Parts: sequence; C-alpha cells; structure tokens
Amino acid sequence: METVVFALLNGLIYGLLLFMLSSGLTLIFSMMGVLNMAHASFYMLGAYFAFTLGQHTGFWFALFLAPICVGAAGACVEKWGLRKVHARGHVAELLFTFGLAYVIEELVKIVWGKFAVAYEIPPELNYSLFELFGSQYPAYRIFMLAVSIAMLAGLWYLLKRTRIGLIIQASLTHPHMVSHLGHNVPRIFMLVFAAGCALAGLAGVIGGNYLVTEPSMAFSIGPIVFVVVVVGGMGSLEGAFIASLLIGFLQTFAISIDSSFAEIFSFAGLSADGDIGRITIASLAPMLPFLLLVLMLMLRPRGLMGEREF
Amino acid sequence: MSAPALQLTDLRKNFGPAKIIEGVSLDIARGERHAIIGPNGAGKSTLFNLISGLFPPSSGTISLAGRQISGLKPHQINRLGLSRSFQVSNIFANMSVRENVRCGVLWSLGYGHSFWRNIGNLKEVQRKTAEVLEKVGLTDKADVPAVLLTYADQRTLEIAITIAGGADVILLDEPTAGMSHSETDRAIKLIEMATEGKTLLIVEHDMGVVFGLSDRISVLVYGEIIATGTPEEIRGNARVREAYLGDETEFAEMSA
Amino acid sequence: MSKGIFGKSSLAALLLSGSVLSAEAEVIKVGYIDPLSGPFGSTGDAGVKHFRYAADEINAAGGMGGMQVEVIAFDNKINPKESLVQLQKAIDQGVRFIAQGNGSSVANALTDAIAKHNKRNPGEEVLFLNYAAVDPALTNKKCNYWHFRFDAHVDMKMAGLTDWLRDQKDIKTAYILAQDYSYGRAFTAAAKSMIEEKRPDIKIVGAELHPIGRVKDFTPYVQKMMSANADVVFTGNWGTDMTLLVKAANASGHTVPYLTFYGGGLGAPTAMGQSAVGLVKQITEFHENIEASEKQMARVDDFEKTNNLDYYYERVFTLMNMLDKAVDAVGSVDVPKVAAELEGMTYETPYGEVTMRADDHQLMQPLYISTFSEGVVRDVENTGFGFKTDITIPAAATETPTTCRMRRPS
Amino acid sequence: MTDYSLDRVPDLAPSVRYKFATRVLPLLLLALILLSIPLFEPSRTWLSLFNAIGINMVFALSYNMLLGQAGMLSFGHAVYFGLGGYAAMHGMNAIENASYDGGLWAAFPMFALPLVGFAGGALAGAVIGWPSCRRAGVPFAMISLGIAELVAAAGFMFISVFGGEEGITGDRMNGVELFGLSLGPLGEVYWFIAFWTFLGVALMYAFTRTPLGKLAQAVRDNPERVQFVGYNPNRVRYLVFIAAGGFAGLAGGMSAVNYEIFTPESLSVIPSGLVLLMAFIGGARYFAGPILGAVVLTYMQSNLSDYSEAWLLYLGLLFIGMILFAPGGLAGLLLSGTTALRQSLSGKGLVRAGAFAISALLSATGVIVLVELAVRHSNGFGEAFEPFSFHLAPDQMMPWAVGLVLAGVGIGSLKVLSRQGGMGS
Repeated sequence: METVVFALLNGLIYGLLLFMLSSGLTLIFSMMGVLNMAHASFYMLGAYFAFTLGQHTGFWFALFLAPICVGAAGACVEKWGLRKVHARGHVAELLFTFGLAYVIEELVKIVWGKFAVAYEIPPELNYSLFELFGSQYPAYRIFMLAVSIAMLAGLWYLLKRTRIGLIIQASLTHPHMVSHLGHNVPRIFMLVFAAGCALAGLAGVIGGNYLVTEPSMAFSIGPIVFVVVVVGGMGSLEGAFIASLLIGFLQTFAISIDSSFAEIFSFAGLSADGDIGRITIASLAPMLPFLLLVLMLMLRPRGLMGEREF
Repeated sequence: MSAPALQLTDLRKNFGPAKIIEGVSLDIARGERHAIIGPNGAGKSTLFNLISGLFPPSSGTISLAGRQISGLKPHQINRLGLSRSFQVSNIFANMSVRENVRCGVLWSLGYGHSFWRNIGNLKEVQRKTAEVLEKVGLTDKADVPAVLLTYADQRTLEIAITIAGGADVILLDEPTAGMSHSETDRAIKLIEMATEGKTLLIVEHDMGVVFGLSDRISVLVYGEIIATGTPEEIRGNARVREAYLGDETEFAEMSA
Repeated sequence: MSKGIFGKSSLAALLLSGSVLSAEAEVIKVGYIDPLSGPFGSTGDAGVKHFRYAADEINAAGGMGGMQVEVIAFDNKINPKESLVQLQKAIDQGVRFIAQGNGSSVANALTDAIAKHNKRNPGEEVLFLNYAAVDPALTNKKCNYWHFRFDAHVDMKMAGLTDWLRDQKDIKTAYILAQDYSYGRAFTAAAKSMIEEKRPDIKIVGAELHPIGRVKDFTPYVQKMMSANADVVFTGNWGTDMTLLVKAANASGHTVPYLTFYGGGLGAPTAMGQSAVGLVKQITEFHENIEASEKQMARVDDFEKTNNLDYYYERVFTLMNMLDKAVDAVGSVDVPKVAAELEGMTYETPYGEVTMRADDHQLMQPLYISTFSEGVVRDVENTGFGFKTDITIPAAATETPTTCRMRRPS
Repeated sequence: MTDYSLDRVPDLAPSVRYKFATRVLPLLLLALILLSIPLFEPSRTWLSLFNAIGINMVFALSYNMLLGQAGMLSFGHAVYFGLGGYAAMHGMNAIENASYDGGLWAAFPMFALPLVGFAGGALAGAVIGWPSCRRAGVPFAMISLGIAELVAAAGFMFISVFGGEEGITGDRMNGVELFGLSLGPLGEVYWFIAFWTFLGVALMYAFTRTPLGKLAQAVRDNPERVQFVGYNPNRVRYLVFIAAGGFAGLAGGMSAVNYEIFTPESLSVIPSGLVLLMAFIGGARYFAGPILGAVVLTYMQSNLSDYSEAWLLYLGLLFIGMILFAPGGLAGLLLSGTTALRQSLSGKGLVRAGAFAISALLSATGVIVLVELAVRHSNGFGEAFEPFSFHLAPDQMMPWAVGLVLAGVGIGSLKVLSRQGGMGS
C-alpha cells in the first residue's frame, strides 16, 4: 500500500515534469516536422535564466520572465538558424538542432561556469506540507503539480479556444494543409518554436531547483524526452501526456521492485552469481524507457495515440 | 484459353468510412492496351496503387497472369512482371539518367542484392541499360543528373525506368500530364514503341491520347466502372456522356 | 576554423616538440592527463589548478633538484583511448611523470599502458602518479611498480567510515546505495564486509545499485530507505548522482546520516546547499576546518584568492612535494631511481605524517570524517556551509592488507 | 535474352582514362600517402595520431554507408564499432591464452584481428538491424538512439563480456607474426593500421560500385520508387546496415589492436555523435568526405584541446556553420573551391573564392577572439588571451570590440557573398 501510494505520487510528479518538456517538443514536431534535439537545452536555459533573474527579481517573477526569455531565444534560433535549413529537409533540421545542443551547453559553461549553480527552492515553498507513512511530502512538489496542471489547462484552452490554436490543431492532423490557409507560415513557425521552447523553459524553472541546475542537465534528460514523444505518438499531445505519466509510473514502480532476475527466473535455473542473474528490476528502472521506445517503434510505430507514422 | 494478363475481381478499397473503390472487376487480355478514364477523384490512382501493391485491397482479388497478387508487397508484384510509373515524376533525383535506368534493369537480370560484383563489369546490365536509353532517346543525356533534366525528359525517364525491367504488364499513370502538344506526340510514340507486345494499362486525361492509343477503355466514376469497351463503344455510351456532362471540354475532345 | 591560428601554431608546436627535448632538460615536466572539456571538465580543471599552484610553490623554493617544474595539461575527455593518445603526446614532449585522477577506467588504461611502455622502451620510463582514482585493484591485483597512489582507496575509506560506525551504538540498520559500475560495486562490497566485521549486530536492510548518471529523481530510492527504516545510508555516489540523492532525502525528511566519499566534491556543496546540512558526512584527507598551521591556512587562502576556486586536493600538494623530495634525493630525472626513492618514503604534511607503503605503492595518510554544517569557521564555495570534523582516523588505522605482489625491475 | 531490336547499342561506359582518374588514382594516392608517411620519420605522437586517424577514417566511412549512401541517420553507430572491438579484444586474449595453452587460436595472427572485429560488427548489425531496419527516416534514428542507450547500459552491466567500467585489456605482442611485424613499437602498429585502413577504404569504395551499393543510393533518393523496380527497400537497408556494421567492427578491431584496451563507453552515444560529426563535417555526399572529416576531427579532438578548453564549442559552431552555409561539408567546399580556381582564370571566380575565404577567416578569427575572451572572463583569474604574442585581456573593452568588429564584418560579408549565389552546396 505504502509503496504504491508513494510510487503513484512520485511517478505523477516526474511524469508531469516530463510532460512539460515533451509538450513543447510535440508542438514543435507536429507543426514543423522538426525533431528538436536541442529541446532539453532550452529546458536547461530555463533553469539558468530563472537562477539569474531570481537573484534580482525573486523566484515568482522569474517563473514568468524566464520562460519568456527562453521563448525569445527559441525565436532567434528559428529565425536565424532553423529557417535557413528548412528547405533542405528534416534530417538537416535534426542535425542543426543536434549541433545546437552542443553549442548551448558550451555557452552555458562559459556564462554560468562549469559547476552546478545554487538555484534553490524558494523559502516560501521549502517546507513539508504533510506527512505520509512517516515520510514528509514537500510543498514544492504540490507546487510543481499545480504549475504543470495550470500549464496543461492553459495549453488546452489555447488549442481549443483560440484562433491560433485552431490553426495549430489543424496542422496536427493535416500537416500540409496549413500552408494553404494563407497564414503567414514562417511567422507561425517562429511563434510555435518559441512557444515550445518557452514550455521547456518553464519546465526548467520549476525542475531546475527540484533537481540540479548544471551544464550537463540537458544531456542527461534529453533522451528521455524523445522517448516520451515517440512512445506517445509523434504529434499527439494526449499521447505525450499519457506517455509521460506512464514512464513516470513505470520508473518509480520498477525502483520499488527488488527482485533480481535470478529470483524471477529461478525456475529456469538462473544463477544469482552470473551477470544476468545479478541484475535487479530496480537497477533496470532507468533503462526501461529506452526498452519501451525500441519495442514501441518496432511493434506500433505510430505510438500510443499518434495518428501517423511520422 | 490462357488466363488474362491482369484480372480484377470485385475489388474494393475503403479508407475509413470513405469508399474509394467499390467493386471493380476488369479483365485485361495479354497484349491489350487498356485505358482507364474518369473524372478527377474517381479513384484511378487508387486503383493503380491497389494493383501495384502500394495499398492492400479491402476486399476482392487481383490476378496477374492467373496468379493472385493481391496482398503482395510492391516489390514482389514487380518481380512477377508488373511495372508501373507515377503521375508525379518519381525518379532517383541525385543519380544520373544512366544510373536511374540501371536500377530498373538490375533485378530482372538476376543481380539481386549482390555486393561482390562491380556493376561496371556487368556487360549485360550495361547493354540493356544502353538499349533502354537508346529506345527512349535519352542516350545523349545519360550522364546528366536526373534532377537537372527538363520536365518532359523526366517524364520520359519515368517511363524508361518502368519498362527497363522488361515487365510484361505495364501500368502508366498519366504519362503525358503537363506536357506540351509536341511533347505529348513524342511521348505517345515512345509509349507505343516501348510497350509493343506487352500489356498496357494506362490512366490518362488527354482524350486524344486515350482514343488514339488504346484497344479498350474503361470509365471509372466514383469508384465504379460504368462502362468498358472499344473507343467507339465508349464514345456512344450514354452513361459516359452523363458522367462527363460537367466537363464539356474533355467530352468535346472525346467526341472529336 | 581549424585552419585558423590553431592549425599553424599547433603544427609548429608539434614539430618543435621533438627537437627541443634535449635543450629543455632543465625543466621537469609533469603531464596532467584528465578531462578538461565535456561534462567532467570542471573537475579536471580544478585539479590542474592545484598542480600548477603546487608547482609554483616548489619553483619559488628552488625547484625539484634545482630544476624548474612545469605542469602540462592534456585533455583526455575522460576517455581511456584518448588518454593513451595524450599519454603518447606527453611522453614525446619529454614528460616523465604522469598525473591523473578522474575515472578508474582511465587509471586502469594508463597504468597498463605505462607498464607496457616502460617494458618496451627501457631508458625512457614514465611514472604514474595517481591522485584520485580509488579502484582498490590499482594497488592490489593490478598493482605495478610504476604506479603510485596518493589517495586512500575505497577499502581504506570504508574502513574509516566503519570505524566511526563502531561507536554509534544507536544505529541498528544500514542501507547501501551506489552507482552500478566497478567503483560502486567495490563500494558496496567493502561496505557489506566491513559493516559485517565491525558491527555484526547491524542489519543491512538494503544494498542497491543504480545506473550511473541516469536517475533524475531519487525520491523513490529515499522512500525505499525510509520504508526499510534505515538508520544510516552509505552511498558511493558522486557528482550529480549524489547531489540529487541528498536533495531528495532532504525533501522527504530523511534525516539519518549519509556517509559519502565525495560529499565535499567540487560543486557538490553549492548544488546541495541547505538540504545537506547535518545530513552529509564525508571521509577525506582534508577539509578546510581541520586545525592546521597558520602557514597552511595562508596557503589555502592564497590558493583560493588566485584561483577563484576552493582548495580541495591537499593530496596534490603531498604528491608534488614527495616527488620534489625524491628528485632532490636522486638529483636528476632518473625515473627508476625516483621510483625507488618514493617507495617507502615518509613525508610530513600539514595534517600529519604520511607514508608511501612500499608493498603496493599506496599512500597511508590520516583521514577525517566530517559533517556538512552551518556556522563553520571556513565555508566552502561561498555557501555559508562547511565541514566540521567528527573524528580523525590516524594513518595507521586506515591500513588494509594488500594482495599486491610487486614486481620490481632488476 | 532481349526482345529489343535495335541496330546499335552505344557503349555508355565511361572511358578507361576517366575510370582510372576517378576511381583508381585516388586510391593509389591514398596508398602513396600511407606508404610515404614513415619516410618523414614522424614522432610517436604523430604516429599515434595517424593511427587514430586511420581508425576513424574506416569508422566514419562505415557510418557514411548509412548516412550518405542509404540515407539512414543513425545515432548509435558506435554500438557496432564497440561490439566488433570487443570481439577482437576477446580474440586477442584468446590468442594470448592459446600461446600458452595451445588451441585453435594459436594459429591466428594478431595482424588479422580486425577480421574478427568485422565478423563481430556484422553479426551485431545482422541481429540489431533486423528489427530496426524495418523503419526508415526519423523512426530509424530514434530506434538507433534507444538501442545505443540500451547497449551502452548493458556494457556496464555484463561484466564478464565487457569488463565493466575499466573494460578489457590485452597484449598485442602474441601469436603468429605476419609480415615480420611484432606489433610492439608504434612504427610497426602504423603498418598494421595503414594496411587495414587502405583495405577498408578500398573495400568500402568498391561497395559503392556494386549493385547493392547503387541500390542503396536509389533507396536514399527515393525508397518508394525502389519498390517498383523489384527491390524491397527494407531489405536493401538491412543489407547495407550489416555491411556498415561490419566495417565499423573492422575499425573497432583496428582500435583494439592499437590501444590494447576496450571500454564500454566506446559503445555509447558520445562516440556515435562524434562519428556523425565526422561524416557530416567532412561531407556526407561525397565518398571522400568522411575521410576528410576523420582527419580534421581527430586532429581537433587530440590537439585543439591543448590550445583551448572551449574546443567543443568550436566543434559545435563548425558543425552548425557547415549545416547553414556548406551542407556539402569540407569535401564540398574543397570541390567548389577547386572548380572556382579552375574556372577563374578570368579572375572573377577567383576574386569571389578569395573574398569567401577572407570573410570566413575574419569571422572565424572574430568568433575565436570573443570565445577565448569569454572563457577567460568566465574563469575569472585574470588570464589574458595571447595568440601570436598579442595581449588581449578580458577586463578591457578593446579586445572585445576587436572581436566583435572582426566577427561582424566577417559574417556580414559572408552573408552578402552567399546572397549572390551559394558556395559549396
């Protein structure tokens, strides 16, 4: 019981953080067809911007300002970089963002130094909200929960209730149609890219102090975000949401399972001393998303909710 | 009597709720030149895609020389002797004209996926490639990258790739689309010559081409064949007139 | 870009490197092979600054055996193969002393390659001075004559931590968490056997390995520890894996001691901040609040002022000074003789006497267990927090038996 | 055989002279370079750099079989390099053991070890490629990323195979000697690397000339059409994938002998990313592109880091610059440069190429000055950037302004120039 409740709670938080990251990536992918390899780098920028801004304005302003700054950075990248390679196809765009990830990491090192920065949870939220089975539940997590749900609601409103949202939605299902609509496509692309980056930036603002703000944070979370987007189905926000939670739960549950392969497959005579028998489910937890990714692409390439195979 | 070169039996294709092909049956005899006409959106290209294996049919069967091919993959169907072209030029853009044709030749000569032979030393491949190029008149452009060809030449190359494998049944999807008059005339001559002795199924908008070239014509309207017959029969068919009522120019061409 | 100024100047430098060798015999070159770029670049960068500072000190005092010391840094990107390329580069530039510390995989590659090089190129021997790679095998199963280690290895540090545990009578259960690779496994094995040996009454309620650098949220691990009622946590984690663990522990209100090797590692105090206070203990040969002479404190201050970086690697100074002593005694850069001199050498550091054990070339030095605290005299990384000593473990108490069978060149 | 009745069939094959000039001569040139390098009596530093370059050439070319030839973007090619290398490493230890205990391996020369690597890489390609080659494009890229992460993690978990973090070591001076090479000194290892580099390059070039190689290019250009000339594009991709895995394994085997150590991180996404950079920066569209990329990037990796700690930033900028301005890579630049030179006896093209080169140099210099100043400013211990005995201190305004002006003028004129017509594409 205890384990299940904790796994659910932790999985939810982690899953929602992943969703904040992957929603931006999904938006960008579905509108522009670009799989932004540097997406996690914008997440990192969000954390660093919030750290620096927070020193002057406090956390609460930074919460709004930092994503805007990241969005602006994203817009610049789109306008002066991505747009130029657009004509050369998706692989070129993918490679461009791949290079961009390198550059952003090195720039962050130059600007903010190579070590982690002291980006901490604001004192107003740094207390334990309630106690559950003897373990404290920090208020900041509930705050993260609230922010991600607010973001989800905002995104939903934007997509379902506004004009630009309708255009974006149209492009989700009919990617080639938008250009016929007579809208200013490059401008929409720039806005969408900026918005996607801003979402990643927001995830960085609330994730950076919950986790650690350091130059390698993008590299370490980046691959997981791709897993979410692919498993959920490229271009599907609902899918990304479900996949984020799925991966969040999967990983936290796996950690609570201590059995090793030797125990599980003891009927097959697997020895606990061998390399395989030694492995426990818990130790595999961080690898499970990648296993899921490979299986999903092989068995159901359009993902959980995707409507098209890329 | 030997089996027809191509036989469609009650062929149907749905995309979700949309019924695109609704029960098409058609026999095409060996050596016949058969055209399929019909208004836009009638399902002509879908029919080609079904026959060539790009989509699996929802129901019904397709037989090639008596052998059922529905459900096979495009490359398997091609190996059985059915080759098709595309409405939009579908060539290997970054390769030279000669290499384009050579790709069409390779399988039929039995070189499969071999990686132990130098392609330059395969005399047979060279010879057949040269023959095809000569036949379609692209010899002097053999070393030009395909992407740099003129539109008409790209269409020609499209046909060249299609016939290169020596398939017995050739499907051409609007081979003259977008061509000028003189280019169209040349293209028809080319098609006549290249498909000599073969079975030809052609989708074409240019009625002049259709009536000049084909032995028989089928009219496809909203996924159904409303008439099949010789050019004369089709010209006099009332239902065909009705179907084409909205398209005066085309009908005028047809009657001409 | 590569055709710019770098292309030309590096070409010139490389062409020169061969010919200048003899002319520069007056300089002793110490080759520092560690990551200077990439994710671990920060750690390597800090190391080289310690080495350079120590070299400057020695040079100011007349150099090694009358010769000036120069520290040349080579970036190995913490990649074993790249390290071997850089090793070759260093040797060709006349480097005879190689210093390295980050990554046991690199250390294993280097010690192997240096032994082979010394065998294949007599008269051109190279010494490997290891300042931080703590895989016990380096001075046990894989020991060789050309390798000297100046950091206490896993088993020794674990012996220290479990010594502390011996006196904590109210601790009844322990949990072990480490990264899933050779060091983490060595850590787990050492923890298990030494807890068993020194406190057989303690129950090990969990021993877990997790993939290195892959876990984002350690809360599930912490909650497992809490469910198991662990009174103390042994963790081999370092870098981000440790800071994330500590933050998660603090957030969940898990207030038991976390025994670490690298709690004070560069960058960790900043990242952990308040959350680690009272929680994290470390075992090291140095932290700033150990009592020492004024001269030493002045050195620490000066180092921090000139480098804008915390003084961390006391052992780098030990290493350089012992090398200085050995070269002084030999009077030249005769590497086999210097090695012979280093064997069994004792040296007085600001924190007590240390000995290079001849059996396995492992330095025996006093170790300190300290707790991350508020209200310290000297803080780390300007965080306002610092380490307070809990206990001191004399050099002799850290000695663990070695399986090394040293083969000395005849 | 044929039912065509044509009077004459022209011989379209290129002339013997053309064939020699474009196909045989470059390989002869490579052989000549490889043979003549020892004549300059390079230092061991250079030798070990050449060895690393040779290995990376084969590795990058094998990667380009996927990217450049078959149009498959992989983020996990190091898996095959690594698995091949591990196979070779186990082979090396088997040879050593057999030299004491006897056995089949005793007769296996160390020199031929890359063959074991090839087999290992090809086998891994055959196993992993079977499921992953059923998809192309972005799904294939994502599968390769997932598999690379999984294999890299497995590398740390299965100690008996991969040796854990510290990997597996061996001694190459065992077994039967071939060509009188003991493989002890670096000079002898050079011959070993040179032999296999040449063989690898020649074989991979030959591969592009086979029916399968041509089909791979067809699949890259237009996978849909390939189906309608009788080929299954997935099958073609799969076969190319196996071959690419094999050659990557060959490079892994060369690496095993050269370094005598193999560690799991050589399986990871980092070397996979690096080989992608090599192929792309060199020019994925040209066969020789990855060769150039391997030379430049290996040199940068081993030596640029001596001069700047920001070398990764330069690498990233170079990569992005290539994508933006010269998608043909270094090979493309070189080619258009020589074409410009050849056509420019009139002078105009020469001026243009010169202007391009100068503005590229200007912007590079400007960017370098700025980056180096920023790095020193960020480190914060008052070090100055001193190229060619200039003194540029980060706490003064002047050096920053100089950098900005240089970069601004350079990039500006590059823009103007490229608006008048692209270069190197």
